[in-house]
Amino acid sequence: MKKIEAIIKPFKLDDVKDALNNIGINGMTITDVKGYGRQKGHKEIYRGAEYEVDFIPKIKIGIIVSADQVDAVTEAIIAGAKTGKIGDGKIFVLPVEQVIRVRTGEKGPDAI
Amino acid sequence: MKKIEAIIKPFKLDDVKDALNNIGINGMTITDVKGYGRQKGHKEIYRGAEYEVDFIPKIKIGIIVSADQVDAVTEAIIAGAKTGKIGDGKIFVLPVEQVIRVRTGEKGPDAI
Amino acid sequence: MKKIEAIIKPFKLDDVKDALNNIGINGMTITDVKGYGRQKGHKEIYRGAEYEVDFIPKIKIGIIVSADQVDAVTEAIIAGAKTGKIGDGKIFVLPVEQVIRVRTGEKGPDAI
Amino acid sequence: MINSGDTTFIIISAAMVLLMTPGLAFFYAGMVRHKNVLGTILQSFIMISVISFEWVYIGYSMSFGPDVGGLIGDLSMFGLKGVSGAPSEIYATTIPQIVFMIYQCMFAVITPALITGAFAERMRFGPFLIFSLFWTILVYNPVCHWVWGGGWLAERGVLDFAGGLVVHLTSGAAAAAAVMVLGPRKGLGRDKFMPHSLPMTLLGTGILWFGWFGFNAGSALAADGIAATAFVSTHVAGMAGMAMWVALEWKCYKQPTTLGAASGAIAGLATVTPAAGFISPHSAIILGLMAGLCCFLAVTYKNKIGWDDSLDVVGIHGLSGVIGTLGLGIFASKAINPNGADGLLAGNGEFLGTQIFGIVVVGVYAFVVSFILLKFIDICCGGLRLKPDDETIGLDQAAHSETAYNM
Amino acid sequence: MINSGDTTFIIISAAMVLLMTPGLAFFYAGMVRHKNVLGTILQSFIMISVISFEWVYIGYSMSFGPDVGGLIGDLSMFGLKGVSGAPSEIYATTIPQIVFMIYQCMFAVITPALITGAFAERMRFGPFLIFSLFWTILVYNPVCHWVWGGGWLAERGVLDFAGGLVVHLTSGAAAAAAVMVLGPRKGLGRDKFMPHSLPMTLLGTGILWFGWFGFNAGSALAADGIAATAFVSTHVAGMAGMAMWVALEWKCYKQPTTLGAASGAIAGLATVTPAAGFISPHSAIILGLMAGLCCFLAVTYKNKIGWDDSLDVVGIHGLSGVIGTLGLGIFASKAINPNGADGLLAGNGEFLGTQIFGIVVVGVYAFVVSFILLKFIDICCGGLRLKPDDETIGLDQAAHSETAYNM
Amino acid sequence: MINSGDTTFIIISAAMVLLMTPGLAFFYAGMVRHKNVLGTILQSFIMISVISFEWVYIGYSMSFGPDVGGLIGDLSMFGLKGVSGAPSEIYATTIPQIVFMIYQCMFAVITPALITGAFAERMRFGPFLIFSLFWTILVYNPVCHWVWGGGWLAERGVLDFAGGLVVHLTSGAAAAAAVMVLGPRKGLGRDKFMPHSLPMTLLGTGILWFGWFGFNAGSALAADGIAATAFVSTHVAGMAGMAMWVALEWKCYKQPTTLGAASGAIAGLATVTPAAGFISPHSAIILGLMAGLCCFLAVTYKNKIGWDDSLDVVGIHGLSGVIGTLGLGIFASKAINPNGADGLLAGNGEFLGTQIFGIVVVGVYAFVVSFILLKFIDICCGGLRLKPDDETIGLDQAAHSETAYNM
Ligand SMILES: Nc1ncnc2c1ncn2[C@@H]1O[C@H](COP(=O)(O)OP(=O)(O)O)[C@@H](O)[C@H]1O
Ligand SMILES: Nc1ncnc2c1ncn2[C@@H]1O[C@H](COP(=O)(O)OP(=O)(O)O)[C@@H](O)[C@H]1O
Ligand SMILES: Nc1ncnc2c1ncn2[C@@H]1O[C@H](COP(=O)(O)OP(=O)(O)O)[C@@H](O)[C@H]1O
Repeated sequence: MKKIEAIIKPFKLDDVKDALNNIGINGMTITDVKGYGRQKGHKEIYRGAEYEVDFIPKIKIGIIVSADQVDAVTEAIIAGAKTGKIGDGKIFVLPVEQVIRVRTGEKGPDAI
Repeated sequence: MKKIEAIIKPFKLDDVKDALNNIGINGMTITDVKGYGRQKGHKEIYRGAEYEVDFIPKIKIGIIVSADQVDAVTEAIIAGAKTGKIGDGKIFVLPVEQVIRVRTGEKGPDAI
Repeated sequence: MKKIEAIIKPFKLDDVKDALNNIGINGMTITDVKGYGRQKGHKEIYRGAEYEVDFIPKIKIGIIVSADQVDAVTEAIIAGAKTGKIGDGKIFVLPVEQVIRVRTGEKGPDAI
Repeated sequence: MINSGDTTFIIISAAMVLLMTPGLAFFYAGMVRHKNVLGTILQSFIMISVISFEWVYIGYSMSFGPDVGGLIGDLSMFGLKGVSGAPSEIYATTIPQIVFMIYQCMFAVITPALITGAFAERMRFGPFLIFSLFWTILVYNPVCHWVWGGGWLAERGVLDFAGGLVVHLTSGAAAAAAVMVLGPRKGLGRDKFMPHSLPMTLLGTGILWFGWFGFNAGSALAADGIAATAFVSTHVAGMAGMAMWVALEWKCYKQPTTLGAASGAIAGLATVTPAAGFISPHSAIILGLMAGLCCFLAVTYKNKIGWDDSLDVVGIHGLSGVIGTLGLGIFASKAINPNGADGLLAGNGEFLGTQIFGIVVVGVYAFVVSFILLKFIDICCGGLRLKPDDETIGLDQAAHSETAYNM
Repeated sequence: MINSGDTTFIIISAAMVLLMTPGLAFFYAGMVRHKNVLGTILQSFIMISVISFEWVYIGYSMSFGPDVGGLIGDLSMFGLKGVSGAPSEIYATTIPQIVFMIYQCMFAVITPALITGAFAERMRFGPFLIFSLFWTILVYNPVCHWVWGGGWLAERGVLDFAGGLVVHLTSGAAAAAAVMVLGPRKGLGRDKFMPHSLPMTLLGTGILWFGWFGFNAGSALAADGIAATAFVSTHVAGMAGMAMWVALEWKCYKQPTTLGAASGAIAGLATVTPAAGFISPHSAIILGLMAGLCCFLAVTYKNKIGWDDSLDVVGIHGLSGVIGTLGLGIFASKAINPNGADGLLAGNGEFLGTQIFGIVVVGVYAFVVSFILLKFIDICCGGLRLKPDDETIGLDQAAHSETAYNM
Repeated sequence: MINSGDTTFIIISAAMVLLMTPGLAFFYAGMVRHKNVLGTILQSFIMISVISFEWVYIGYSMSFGPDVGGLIGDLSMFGLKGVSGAPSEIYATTIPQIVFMIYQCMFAVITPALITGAFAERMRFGPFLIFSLFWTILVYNPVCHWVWGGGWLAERGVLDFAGGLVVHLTSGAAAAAAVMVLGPRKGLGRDKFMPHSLPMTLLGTGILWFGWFGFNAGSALAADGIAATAFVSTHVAGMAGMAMWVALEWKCYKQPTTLGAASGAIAGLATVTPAAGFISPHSAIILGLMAGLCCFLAVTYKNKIGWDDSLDVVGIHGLSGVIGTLGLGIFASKAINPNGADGLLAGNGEFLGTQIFGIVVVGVYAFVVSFILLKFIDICCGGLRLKPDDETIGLDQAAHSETAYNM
């Protein structure tokens, strides 16, 4: 099994969720994160003091899938998250050795 | 070493923490996350506009342990987190290649 | 490629970011997390009711780098994050199998 | 002669009405998404500055200055000329005229602020300022003159105790025009426009209720039995509006909500405004119940048709102005206020007709002028709406380089 | 005859007391967990609607209507019959009776709202409404009549300037009954019941302090020297309560806290309430210090015995009502208020006895009726408490389908 | 003789000024980082307790007691001796003296609270209390006596309607001293000191504006034409300050900000304070515009030189006190207030000189005494500043064992 971590723009979450639902992915965990990268931040001004804010709000989606679903899932995420502008984000694939469902104790792909 | 990621119901955190303490696990990192899965969300109503809220607050616990502790830890988490109802969450085990303690520079199991 | 996860003290973020920038790392994702470990929490008092708060605010930095950068990055993080006091945090290295840039579809090291 | 009790009453009432504008800011800002909080707050706060300027220079004179053909006050009191610590001979004769002037100023300030709920989360700041300023000149001042400044509607016998026509209907009609001209927010029907902080909205509700006593009771312009009646009517209408809305939610959605309680209260308070000093408490309760019912239905219906009056200015304020003005036509009683009128129930159906006439005139006038004004500004000032990307980013960052919460 | 100064004073005071209910809502809601914020706020806000209804129809008449056997007012003023812009012949003779009525309404509204702190985070909304309504009818109105409406306690010479017995002790006794009937919150002693937003609690404190001037000074019912005395007593008691609580925290916990400062202030303000217009400022300072000391100890003790009076209604409001009423028995002085009484220190120990009698009667009556009423509703209405799962989810979502903060 | 209208006016004004201290707490606390929210709020709230104590025992007597050599009041009114429900023969002769006393108390409370913005986020609580208490005794009371209590500056003809010298300049000068003695916050120039909650700051702004009417209009001490003038001047100066600041931001930074609007409003309101009842509305508008301009420049300049007056007490309050007092020297007019003076524009340049003299005396005196006092406390009380680690952790946890938001 694999863990897919995708960093996306927050307002694209619904699109990504729909795209994933369409290919039968119905489980995921999301986290509010802040990203730093090529995309430029913005300036904020408080009584004339200017601050460069360079960590940009992003959403991280974590999905555990079986190895054969990785390509479909990454494609779905790209389909949902892409705007074509800098800062669209990244997808990382990590190996997962075991998955367990707390409620039933099921292990492996059954647990997803 | 392994990274154990557990998604649990927020109000079960104290139980899980206690269960882990009982088996000698005294380090962990938690994150507020939102989960999507079998557990149904709820409806919210604002001046007659109904919104389906399907991301449910969860807590993600991240624990790095040596490989031989994995089973004990997952059992402890299950013991603490289980309610038997849908949405109890999942445990994922990922491989970890290196651990370093910032303060001392210690590496590997000593760093945990 | 590798994923480096570092748990650090929140007020050290700017130092770590600068140290990373200095060695040419210009992308990362950060998350507000809470840590539990050797560092003692604090007591809070509300109308005489004392509560032990033992989850301490930390920041988790996630950086994907190619394998050969791991040492430089961990050193930079340590340089930025170290205060020498308990609770400075930890660095974990996890294997990553694939990286994709959403905007372009680039894969592997090019995507970082 | 100046009466210190009355003067205190209107001075404090003016302060309370001033506080309503921040109250409204929070009432509204609690309902927007967190990226638009500051922009929304500022749209109300800045009115305190812009409209007060307008008012002390020309607004007061246009509204309450010597009448020109029933249509408008002349500018003989430009820049408060002749407005001093001495009482006016016409208005509020027991208090310094300058107190009357500033009390009325607070009404002029909050009226365009009310409109902002209609185009929340999507209007550019510059065009918004231009619109609000000219709207006050072209809509608020004339209507204020017609109804309160001895203009032609007052001559015709149209009554409005504290602003059902002058404040709520004008702003509601303008809101309708704004919804039509600006169109819905990006993502309507798909994104979740959930209030970012209902405690903030409830804070606004509490402040508004408090201030409304200054708004309605103060409109008696003296601390007398009429003020007392208006105070009580105000309170019981708010209470009834809240009860009705909560009851309807309970029935329709199985659960009452906090926002529903707040919405019903505001509907009740707004509805009783034109009638407060002219009707009995019982009539005020009925008006409050009607307000809760009608506004609840209006808001529900709005959600069905995808009309993006974001914070329900039409469905709550505009509609309340109409119901209250009609209600006054029905329930008005000279037994309560000898300077008022008898309404339908007191056997005087004609007065109801007069009130309907007032509603139509003010509603149509306000809507048409607002619509033209918005279109005009849209064309001349580079567009009323935020650029789509800015709308996504939100007003706070895109228009003000600020973030509401840095936690 | 109507005095415009007095009328203004009570009208504005009424508005200020109204504002206390939202103030209380925030004071309380800041202390609950974030999943119960809206439910807690609504428990206060909805009282404005429910209790005002009760009051204008029967409450005012039961409380201040013509006396029946010293026990209750008759219903001859049902639906405000005869309550108009003319002054009452008995109460507040210089202001419109309807102003007196609405001013008293605000007291009736906030009293059951005070009780909600005792059963915070665990009571069902429907049974809560039923309880509050009947509690007002069965406890508040009678006690109000006994003490302020010319009833038997007034006859006996029991004094209560602005509500130590009528407001604070009745609600405190009801709170004690509620704690016993409902039992502790799930997880008491294990979970952390930390306030979700102390700034919100401090906001409530500020609003309450402001409103308390209307509550206490306004209870003089005229803008005279007594009102002035009551105003000053109120302020200095709040100041003294805050100082004492902060000092004790500093001594016992090495650090003063913000919540401690707020709690001490409220304790001081509540304690001086029954005495405000009858005692000297120095006595008020002593009362404030006593309030800080006793309430601090009570709250500390509560934490030890696991008695889940969640937001300390008994330990702060109830106890304050007792201390203040006793304190009045000690410090009352006709030199300060000729219409008051002389207390123990002025050589009149009997008056202290009278006050103790008042405390026992009101405390026992309020406790017993509240207890029976709660038990009764618990049985007849499907339980007072939320289901355990709903208690875990929280009031906002489980009972109102809302979320306080969507950030 | 007691006038009920005037008494009501000052009682309610006192309540409004009391509310300003919580208002200030929120205005300031919104601008600090979230780890210092409660500590900042408490620094204002606790003044209500500490300074009120000081005031009722010695402060009132020192300020308004029988004059000793033009320098200070004697202590013959220690503990409010002789201060009762009867009017004073000297001050506010139509209201109970005790009302005058408590009204002035509220001014004494907020003045040291204003200073806290200068050393926000870095001062220890104990030394802060000691400083505030002695500062009030050594700076506030004497200056108050000199200007308002019949002292030598009053004799010289220095005028200050509602506290440009007594409140704003004293606190601004103390703030300057505090910035110099305490030094900048850790991380200045590197860390981001972004406001943690601008909605909280805007809430404070709204409350402050509301309360300012009690502060300035109430300073007429009667509900008359002067109060009316002061009310209007206050409002239009706030409006003008806001407009100017927003306009400058728009020009300099391409975007107006919410904090800018709030800052400009406060600058305008503070600036008009000494002049409110002595000048025409037009002059008030000019003062408001000047306030917006000068304070904007001051704050911008401060950012350039790394002077850590954290929340701009010097640049906004202190400077406003100066501009307003100067402005009074220029714009004062006996046509507006016969008890006032004629200023430069009315041909009386001498009066401007007198005002400048007042500014220099008060400014220098307040700065020097504050500086010495701070140094003294720094040495004797184990340091004014938080330990560096505590500063990193933040006041809330390090000094009060609390957390503002538990979400
Ligand atoms: N090396 C990295 N490690 C972890 N996260 C990264 C890395 N580089 C970028 N990111 C994340 O991806 C987001 C988008 O990256 P950015 O360089 O701004 O644009 P793009 O995705 O178009 O290349 C960043 O905001 C950050 O959250
Ligand atoms: N495929 C997945 N990848 C990542 N997280 C998942 C996945 N499936 C479920 N989760 C997480 O686990 C939580 C519980 O899952 P759910 O399907 O609701 O119930 P259960 O754990 O009882 O099967 C979800 O809220 C989500 O956070
Ligand atoms: N076994 C672990 N797994 C995951 N995170 C851990 C673990 N142990 C510690 N941490 C994280 O590292 C942080 C610092 O650890 P701590 O033991 O307090 O001090 P130190 O880093 O100096 O050893 C903790 O707050 C926690 O977030």
